[in-house]
Amino acid sequence: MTGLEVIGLNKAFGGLTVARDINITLAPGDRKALIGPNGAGKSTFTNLITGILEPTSGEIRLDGRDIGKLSEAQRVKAGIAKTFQITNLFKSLTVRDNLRLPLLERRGLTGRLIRRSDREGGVEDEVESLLSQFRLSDMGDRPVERLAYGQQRLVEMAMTLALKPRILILDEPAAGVPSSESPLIAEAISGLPQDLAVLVIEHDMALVFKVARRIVVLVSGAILTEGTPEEIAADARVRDLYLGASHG
Amino acid sequence: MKSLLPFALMALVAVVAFYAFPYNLAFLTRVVITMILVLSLDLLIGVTGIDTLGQAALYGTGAYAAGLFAVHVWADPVAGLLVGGLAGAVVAFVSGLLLMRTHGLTLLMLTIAVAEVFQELANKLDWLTGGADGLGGITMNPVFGTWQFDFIGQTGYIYAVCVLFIVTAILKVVIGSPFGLSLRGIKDSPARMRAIGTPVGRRRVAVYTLAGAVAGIAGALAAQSTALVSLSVYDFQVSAEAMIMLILGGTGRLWGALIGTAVFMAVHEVAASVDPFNWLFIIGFLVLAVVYAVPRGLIGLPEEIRRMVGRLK
Amino acid sequence: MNKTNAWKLALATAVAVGATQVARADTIKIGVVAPFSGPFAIYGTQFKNAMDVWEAQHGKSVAGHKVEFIFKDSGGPNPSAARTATQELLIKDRVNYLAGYVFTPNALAIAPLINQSHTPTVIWNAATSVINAKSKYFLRTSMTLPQVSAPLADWAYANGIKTVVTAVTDYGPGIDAQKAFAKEFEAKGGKILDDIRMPIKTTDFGPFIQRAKTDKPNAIFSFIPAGPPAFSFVKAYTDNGLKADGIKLIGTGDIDDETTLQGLGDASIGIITSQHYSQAHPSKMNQEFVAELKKLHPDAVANFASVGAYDGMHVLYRMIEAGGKDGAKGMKAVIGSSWESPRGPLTLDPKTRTVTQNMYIREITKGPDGKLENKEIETIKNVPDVGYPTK
Amino acid sequence: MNLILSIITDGVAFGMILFMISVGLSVTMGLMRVVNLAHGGFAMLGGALTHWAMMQMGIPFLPSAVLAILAVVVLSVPMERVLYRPIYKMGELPQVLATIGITFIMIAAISFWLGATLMPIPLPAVMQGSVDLGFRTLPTQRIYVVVVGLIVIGGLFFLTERTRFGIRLRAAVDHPGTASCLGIDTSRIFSLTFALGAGLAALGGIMGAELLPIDAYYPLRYMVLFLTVVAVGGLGSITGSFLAAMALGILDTAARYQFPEFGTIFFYVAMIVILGLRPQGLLGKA
Repeated sequence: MTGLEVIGLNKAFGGLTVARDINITLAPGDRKALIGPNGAGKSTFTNLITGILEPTSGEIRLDGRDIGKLSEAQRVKAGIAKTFQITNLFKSLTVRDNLRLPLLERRGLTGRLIRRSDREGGVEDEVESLLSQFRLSDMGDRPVERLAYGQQRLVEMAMTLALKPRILILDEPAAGVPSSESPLIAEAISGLPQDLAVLVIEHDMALVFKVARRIVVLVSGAILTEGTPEEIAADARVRDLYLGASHG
Repeated sequence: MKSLLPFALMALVAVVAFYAFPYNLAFLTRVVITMILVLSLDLLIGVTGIDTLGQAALYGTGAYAAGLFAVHVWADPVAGLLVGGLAGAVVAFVSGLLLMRTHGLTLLMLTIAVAEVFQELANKLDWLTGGADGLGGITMNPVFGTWQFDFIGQTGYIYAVCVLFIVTAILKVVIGSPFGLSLRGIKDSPARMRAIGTPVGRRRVAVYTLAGAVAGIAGALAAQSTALVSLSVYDFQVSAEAMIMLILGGTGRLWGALIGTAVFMAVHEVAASVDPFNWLFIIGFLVLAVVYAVPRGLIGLPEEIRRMVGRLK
Repeated sequence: MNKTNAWKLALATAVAVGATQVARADTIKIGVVAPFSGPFAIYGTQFKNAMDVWEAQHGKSVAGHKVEFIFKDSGGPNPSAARTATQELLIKDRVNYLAGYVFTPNALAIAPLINQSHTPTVIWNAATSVINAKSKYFLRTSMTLPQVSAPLADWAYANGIKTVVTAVTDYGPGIDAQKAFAKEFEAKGGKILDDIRMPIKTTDFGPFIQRAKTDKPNAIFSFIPAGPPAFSFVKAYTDNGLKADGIKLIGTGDIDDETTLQGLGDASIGIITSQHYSQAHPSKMNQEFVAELKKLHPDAVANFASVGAYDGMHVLYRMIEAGGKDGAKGMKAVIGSSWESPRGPLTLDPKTRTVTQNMYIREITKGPDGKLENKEIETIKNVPDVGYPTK
Repeated sequence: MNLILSIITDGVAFGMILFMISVGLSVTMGLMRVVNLAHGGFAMLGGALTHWAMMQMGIPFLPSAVLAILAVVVLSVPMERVLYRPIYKMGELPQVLATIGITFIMIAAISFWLGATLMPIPLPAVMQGSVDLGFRTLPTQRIYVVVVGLIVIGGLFFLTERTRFGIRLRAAVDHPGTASCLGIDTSRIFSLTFALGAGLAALGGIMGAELLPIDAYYPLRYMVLFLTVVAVGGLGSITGSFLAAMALGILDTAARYQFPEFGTIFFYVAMIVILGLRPQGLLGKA
């Protein structure tokens, strides 16, 4: 199939199993959310997909090709990208430079020593279109560290999108964002390209129910259930385990 | 145009220094050579965020390579520079494969260790390097077959200044390039660079190799202008002083490296001639004053002053 | 740049300065390059103190010429700093003579300079034979290592030491000293049981001493440059109780020079070293020298560096007396000349331009004042620089 | 067999000295996240003051040493307040610059005051001479070094494991942010730890003067050696420092016995291998 297929993924640290027989698919156009209580293994799962961790067993396929042995950087080139839980930007660089870096990297230009980094025509066009897509055009030349937090999250998403991924993992895109700025994030997610496969990992249930078409619930490293937002909202086990517990 | 202004200023200072201190050209040449070494360190510490205390390994190898090349192969200065630069790059590349996997204190200590190993090797291989007596017998040909190295050091100074200009210009271009942008990205967040698909480890080795070439060129210049290479080129002191000068001037923008070197060496020279025994007091207080007053280095001084004036208003 | 111009300037500034002037009451400038700061600053201090003694005894002018010294700090073994300092002294300060130089690479680095400027340069310490072969303008009032270590081998063999373990610092001068000693000792019929090379940066010498001990030699011969390592080495010898096992320690005077001698403690009594100078040298001249030193600098001691500088001052003053600013004339007057020094009689050997001098075998004993001293127990007369390269 | 015993005895004695001087550095670097290049300066001050008290004032060894250590501790408190506190938040590079500046001033002050000569510390009669261990003799002083070293590590264990101060100290090292949230007075802990580290350095400087003789340039001469112990041991780990000091002491000693001609190279290659395999040091936190 096209898209991402995770088959029977396991990860153990010594005797501690943190991912147990996980099966997930993510096809173009999907809007899935991964939820679960603290310590359910969401970060581990992301790290396994992006190649920061190596699985104990199981397969990760992209368009039918096994990518389990690829490095982090190689997986990005293959089309898997993720945003960070806590903003992880190039703080001292300007917003434009933050966007240029992934764009240059995607085109394989960051090994170039001679030309100026802000003179690559194709790159500059894309920088400007991303800036306007995320309504950041006014602050393009400001160092990222001087931006409001919500705006930093937008830069974060713009950067990840600049990699032209086919699989996008949004790791808690609204974490730390004041609720007043939260609609900005939902709006940005809705505006993502239609053919993109998106997996949102999020605590903010309002956001999850707004953007996700299917929800996967992870508990103790294993998948408890998967379904539409309505099904999940109706599932008693999920209520008890997650929604009830964390909101109670 | 704006980016050329500092170069014009640099040229002006170089010319003024030439005429203002006609009898101190040997010292000025040493300052210029040290500037090149400190630039190589700025590329690592200031631009890429790789903290190292082992520039002496690269500088010293450049010096010995250029010295040996001049004695045994060809005494042409420019060819010697290239050989020195190449030697520095090779050492940096090979050692970088291990070093660039580490960070922080571990990296500092490993880089020190590499320089120490080289120093001991140079001592052991005394049939080649002259050991503790130093590698002598270096007599350089005229630069481009035209300009003879003269007694008062005019040729040496102009030659070194030209090399400094070329190195600074090249590094400016590199820092402004996509490669340079990726280095600055690595300084801010290596994790994020990995997440956008940059092979950070390889990039670090690449920049270390480049810095090795620059440090090697500085070493080669030192060998040519002193006409003798001794074990002291590998001294911990070489690396440590380069780092002090860089932080003193301010990191990341190359100009800080130049200013820091000039100020440190000038203060040292003046203080040591006023009181050869106790000049270390002066250097110590200078260093402390800079840390507490302008933590970002002398290059941050104008901004700091502006801010203080602003507060007064 | 025009090279002939540069040469003219060089000549004008450095070479021919006042060579034809014979005006009296002029000022003769002498540049002194030595470590005045850093880990080797003790050399600069010793030099300066000895110069003070000389000036107190002989004044600050000679034959109507005022003598002015300009000090330059070379730090440690740093040829590029030494060369820069020397170049400035020659070009900017236009010195007529140079002096000082503690480390071999520093001296070697300036040879090309003085060959061009024809400046007589008196080496007060650097001790590798080959230096003087690099320029005919080098004169040396210190010594060379073969001068010191070979006579010790003769003495050792004659005094019942038949087997020796050599333990020297693993660098050029250490190896030279070891070779000179071993060659002489084996020629006499002695046996070298083991040759230990100790890294320059060694801190704990105990293991070397233990290793030497297992060979049960009559003595350990050692050369380590004066300073903290030499001190720790002798400490390791005395602390490990080798004296009780009948293993003597012999070596060059660097290992027990006067600046560290008192710190070695009573356990060091009986250690034998050879050198050209002991503060306890029993001559009237030396007593006056030491007395004047103590008068000027109560805490100071006299050691090999002190007499290197003191006799260096003698050579400089004699040159000025004979030639004023004319270095060639000055050198002619001093090369081959003999004089009496606090260390004994000296002759500036015309062949090697290093002083031919007496070597003394000294034993650490307790002096009349209750302090440790290097008591001279035997004299080997008029030892030239035997290591000078024969072409 | 004798050889191995010899290597171990010499190595342990050498390692103890490295441990005493370096442990304070490791803890302060781990706790305050400050690259303190001036640490060796406290060892030098301890040695220099002891030398001065004995030679100039005629005070015997033991009281001299105690006074010197106390003086260093007393001096270190205002130094921490005035000079170190502003640099804690500054990042590594300004810290390097500041502490090297402090080192320069310490060196300049001591060489101005006591000159550039070696400053020997004569040992009291009980510590002189050597002891017969059966398979070899060992300088008596080394026995004292080992005993004092063991007391130090025992004391540190008691302090960190059994006292309230220790619990707070460990909390502050492990979770610097949380500790102050929990109402632990971190600034007091910093002061006390810094003073303790300085005092231990002074003790190590005095006890180690036979191997690492005291002179004004001591802090620069042995800076790399002390930092090596800290890096190999792992930042902030007392046990790590101890293991590293012992391992390096024994390795270095073994090299001196077996192949002295490669001594320095061996030491640094060993360090490269250890840190190459364990970049965080033996017991450092990943």
